[in-house]
Amino acid sequence: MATITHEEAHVHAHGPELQHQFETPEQQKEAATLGMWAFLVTEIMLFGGIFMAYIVYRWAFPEAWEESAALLNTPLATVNTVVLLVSSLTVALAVNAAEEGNKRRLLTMLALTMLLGLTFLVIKGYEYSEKFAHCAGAKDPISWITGSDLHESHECLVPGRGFLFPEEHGATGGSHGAAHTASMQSGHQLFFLLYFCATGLHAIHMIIGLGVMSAITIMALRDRFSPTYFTPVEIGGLYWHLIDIIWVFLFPLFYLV
Amino acid sequence: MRDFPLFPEQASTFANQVDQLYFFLVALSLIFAGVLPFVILYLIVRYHRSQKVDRSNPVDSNLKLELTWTLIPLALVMLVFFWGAFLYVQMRTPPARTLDVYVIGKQWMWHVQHPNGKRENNELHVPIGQPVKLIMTSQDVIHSFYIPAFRIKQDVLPGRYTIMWFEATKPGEYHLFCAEYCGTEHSLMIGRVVALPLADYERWLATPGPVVLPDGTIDTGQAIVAPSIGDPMAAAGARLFTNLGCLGCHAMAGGGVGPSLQGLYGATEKLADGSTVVADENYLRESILNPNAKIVAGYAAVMPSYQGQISEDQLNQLIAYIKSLADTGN
Amino acid sequence: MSTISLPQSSYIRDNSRTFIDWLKSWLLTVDHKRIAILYLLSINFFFLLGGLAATLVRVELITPQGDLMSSDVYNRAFTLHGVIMVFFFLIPSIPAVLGNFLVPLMIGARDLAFPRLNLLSWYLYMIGGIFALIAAVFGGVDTGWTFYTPFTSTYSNSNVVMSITGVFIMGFSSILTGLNFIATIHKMRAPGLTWFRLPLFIWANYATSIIQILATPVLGIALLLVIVERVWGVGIYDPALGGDPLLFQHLFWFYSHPAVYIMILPAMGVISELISTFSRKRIFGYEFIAFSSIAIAILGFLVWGHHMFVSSQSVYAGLIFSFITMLVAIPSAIKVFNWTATLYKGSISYRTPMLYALGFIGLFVIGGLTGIFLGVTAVDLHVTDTYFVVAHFHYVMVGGTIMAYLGGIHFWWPKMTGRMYNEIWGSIAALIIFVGFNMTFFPQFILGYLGMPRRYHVYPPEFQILHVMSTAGASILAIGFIVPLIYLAISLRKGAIAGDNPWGATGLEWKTSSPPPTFNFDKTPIVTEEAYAYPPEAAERDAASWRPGSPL
Amino acid sequence: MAEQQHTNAHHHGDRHTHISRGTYYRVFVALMVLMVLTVAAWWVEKNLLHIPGWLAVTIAMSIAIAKTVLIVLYFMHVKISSRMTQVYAAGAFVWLIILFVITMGDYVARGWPPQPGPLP
Repeated sequence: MATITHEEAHVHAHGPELQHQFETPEQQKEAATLGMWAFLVTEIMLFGGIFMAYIVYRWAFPEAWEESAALLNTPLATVNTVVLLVSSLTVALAVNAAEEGNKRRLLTMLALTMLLGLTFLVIKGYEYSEKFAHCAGAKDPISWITGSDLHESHECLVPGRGFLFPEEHGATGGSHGAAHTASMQSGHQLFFLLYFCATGLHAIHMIIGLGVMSAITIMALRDRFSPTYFTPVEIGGLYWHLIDIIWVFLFPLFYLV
Repeated sequence: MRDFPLFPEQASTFANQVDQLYFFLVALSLIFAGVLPFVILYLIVRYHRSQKVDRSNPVDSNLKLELTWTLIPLALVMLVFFWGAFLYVQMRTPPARTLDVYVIGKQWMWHVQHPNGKRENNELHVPIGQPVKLIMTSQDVIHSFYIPAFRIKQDVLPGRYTIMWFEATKPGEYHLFCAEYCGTEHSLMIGRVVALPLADYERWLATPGPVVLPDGTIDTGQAIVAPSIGDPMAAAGARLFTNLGCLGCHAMAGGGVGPSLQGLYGATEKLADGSTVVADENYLRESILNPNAKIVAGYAAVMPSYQGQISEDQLNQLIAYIKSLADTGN
Repeated sequence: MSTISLPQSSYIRDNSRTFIDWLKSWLLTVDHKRIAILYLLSINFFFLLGGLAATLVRVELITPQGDLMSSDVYNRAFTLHGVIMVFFFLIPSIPAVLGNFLVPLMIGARDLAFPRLNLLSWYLYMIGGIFALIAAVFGGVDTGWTFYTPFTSTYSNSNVVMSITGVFIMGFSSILTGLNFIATIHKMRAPGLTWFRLPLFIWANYATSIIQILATPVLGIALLLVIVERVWGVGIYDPALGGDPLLFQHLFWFYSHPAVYIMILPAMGVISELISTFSRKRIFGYEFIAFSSIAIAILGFLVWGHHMFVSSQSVYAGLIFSFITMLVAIPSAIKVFNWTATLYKGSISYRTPMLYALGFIGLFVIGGLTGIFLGVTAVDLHVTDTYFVVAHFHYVMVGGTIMAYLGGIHFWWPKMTGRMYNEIWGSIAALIIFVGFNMTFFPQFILGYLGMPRRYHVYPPEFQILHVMSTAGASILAIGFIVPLIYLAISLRKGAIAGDNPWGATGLEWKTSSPPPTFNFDKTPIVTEEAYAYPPEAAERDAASWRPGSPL
Repeated sequence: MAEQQHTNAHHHGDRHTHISRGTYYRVFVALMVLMVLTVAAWWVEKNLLHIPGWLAVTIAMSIAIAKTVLIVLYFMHVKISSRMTQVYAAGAFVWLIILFVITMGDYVARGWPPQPGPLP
């Protein structure tokens, strides 16, 4: 029986990036790509459940959907869409740079991507804080933080016991008190619940994506990549693009009703 | 000796039909599950390694054989599918003329109200030889109304009506179970179904008796009227209709702020968005609790919601009343 | 390799000097075989725990009154049984233990494609399990393993969030196992090992993995929304707040019906291996068995609504789901017939794994046929949510999955440990389990048709005799599950040295030493023949070599 | 090691094909155009002419799907990936559609909120 294990043999034959269980770098790369795609399938189905709930409730409460979507901040979301699409381009260019072995460009693109990702999260955070500020009775997040300009709340779009859909946007008009029971608002509340769940889950993915990008940047700084080995950049890029695709659907579904 | 049944009683028109299909399935199963083990036993004994038998030319595939044991089971399952499907559609389609009984499920009891206003808890009296339709809803979680002797079961959901129908054939007392797990005392959410000849049923209907209402109050003196005369559930609904001021908008002659309810039940309504809807119990329920979900064409969305203002019980009465308007309208 | 002693180096042995080093070498291992052993230990622990809960339930049901425990305790006991057995035993059992151990060995790879993900998946499983255990210890859950809303989301006063979190985390463990197998089976097969040379166990695990990655996330999101609803009091499933309880059932069964195939498909894979080996014959209709696995995986996604025939789902949907359910029966039938045909002209030996395999066929046939009863809409209206359903899925899950799991454990035990177990005790235990199982669950079919609803703590007295029979059977079954634990543990020390290939089986896993070295093969094997490549005269030769006194 | 080459090599012919930077820029421009289109469509139907809801949803979803196809094919390299990757990428969407179509089929036929079909 041979005494040299495969691992030792492989470390000599190939670079250190080839893990012991693989025969060739191509095999390792293909396995990683396929594995990542299998994971992306999972991610798509994860959001699929939320989209399923969205379809059911939009079909059940079409008016509530239209009235609620009017209260979301579409201009900010449009900016966010642009930000994400640009970040998708920079990621694609980062993979391209890695493929060509251009470390400088790779690092620039990675940095740009992370910057755009952060921008997205900041804008998203502002959007969220607007909603929370209204619940707290403030006009906008800044007056909420400074504590000035507090007044009686007439709008709270955060689902929960305090949820209050503003009357002037409701189809019923303001004369009937009974029209504002929980049930009347259920469609509106479901819209905002799904809005927070879907965009929140998306934001969590974005944060994970930023973590992945930072790890890849560190690896790039340590010269771990070469034109023959850049699998982490590639599969990290796949993950980032998926986040982008999900936003491509969230944007028209929530903001452009 | 305690009785030790191995087969449930057949007490509805469905029971025999379901049992026939069941026995057919059992027979099919016996052909497979009864014969296949013997084939296997034969093979493992005959071809045990200690047996000197002919093992030459073993086969490891045979398309004809594969097709045989694909297509024959396929034909058989298609047969039972269509058999079951026809029966299922029948079991889910109540006939036009039924005796309507309203059922409310709550943790952990069944509350039943008959058309004449007679109420009962954890019991259901029904006449035999008469199709009975149960219009069921739940106050809390999902329950399931199950009468094994009738071979019928239907989940009872909060927030909507589900419908189940049957025709009892044999006088007697049968089990009534809640079949969908509904919390701590799920297994105590049981009762009995009493099937009576029509005359006995009518006599029973006319007997007043105290009953605990779903909201916990005790109703001692029920207004019981002979079933042939009138419809006190509808009468209670009519009172409610007046007291809530519904008549102010829904004038019987039409021309009010809201559409007339005369002859509404069972009719097809044209809605503001161009679609149509059949006015059944669930539509009436929704229109009372969430009036703006479906606006009848030509009317404005001005009706307030009565969600939280009336109980399931009162809702049942209102619906019984609106249904009675259809009867006179015809 | 000699058959006198265990090999000098194997995945079990290591040269750690201190206990801490040894512990680390196991808990931080990335070797698929060691992870499989970790899974084996933890899954069996959960199996015993679930079994304990089942014992409580069965003992309570001896009498029609609720005299042993309160209804609250009873509800918690059957929920614990369901959650543990479904999510922490059945779903991971065969893929995570046997699959983990065997997939790389069978395809001639050194490890799975992502060894670290594999370890992570075990840790996720353990974390999920710990959540479920904490929920059980601090009061338990009373929702049933199906977590139906709005009871779960609004009304239940138990540790729902904790348990659901556990199941959610376990789901990711299952997903990671699935995607690992997919990448491994696609990309890491040994040279010459084409798809149609793969053992059927691999096909079955591949089909299972597809279900795992496609279905599990939907359960995840459905449960996540239950948590959101409970914690924030918003109504996504509660009709009082505009939600729809049936949406939960749709999302839940979109996962949980395919999950049934996550449990049974790998079991079918195991049975294919066992039947072929102990008949000394190439399996009959290889392609049909292989494709029927894939067909089951795909069709299994289209039938979830047959759990909802009485839920007030539309009649049209009910008919369509019923129709497709009938179609799923066909690939399962194909498998059973092909296994039977494999026996013809074989040289059959009654070793313990084969006894389990034969038991599997018998029980699975009953489980599968009663599945047709439940798929036929009109009959389902009567028997759904009764003991008929309970009996049906226990025939499939216990009679199917657990029989195959035990059969597989016995079959590959010599490969995992290098030692043989006691054959006589093995056969006795297999027979005890078979008899005990039928005694436990056959009466439940009769109970179910009589109308005994499931999840009942007290029941009408006329059902008592059948319940007592069932409990009597369950105690025999329990003994049957304890016996293997004992003789398998003893075999670790005292068992005969097995050698590389004690069964004379084909397949790459038997070409390496027992237990295998860390990287499985000293030299990557090159495959030149199909699976189960027994020569045509293999059965004859095997029978000719039989002498009185050789193993049966 | 030479004889241990991986066998699953049916796509080795195109594995070195590669998408040029020019293509990335062109795809990006197309994405931006599509994004402007979808926002414009929304603005038009809000402010200028009223079109039925289903048509608006169809427009918005078609544009989203077009964007997704572009991203998946070019940015995610599925166009030049192995057949298996393509199958998995497509499979995810097929399964989503199964989930949506069957579940919504039930809702539409059942009517929820209540809206009875011919079989009550």
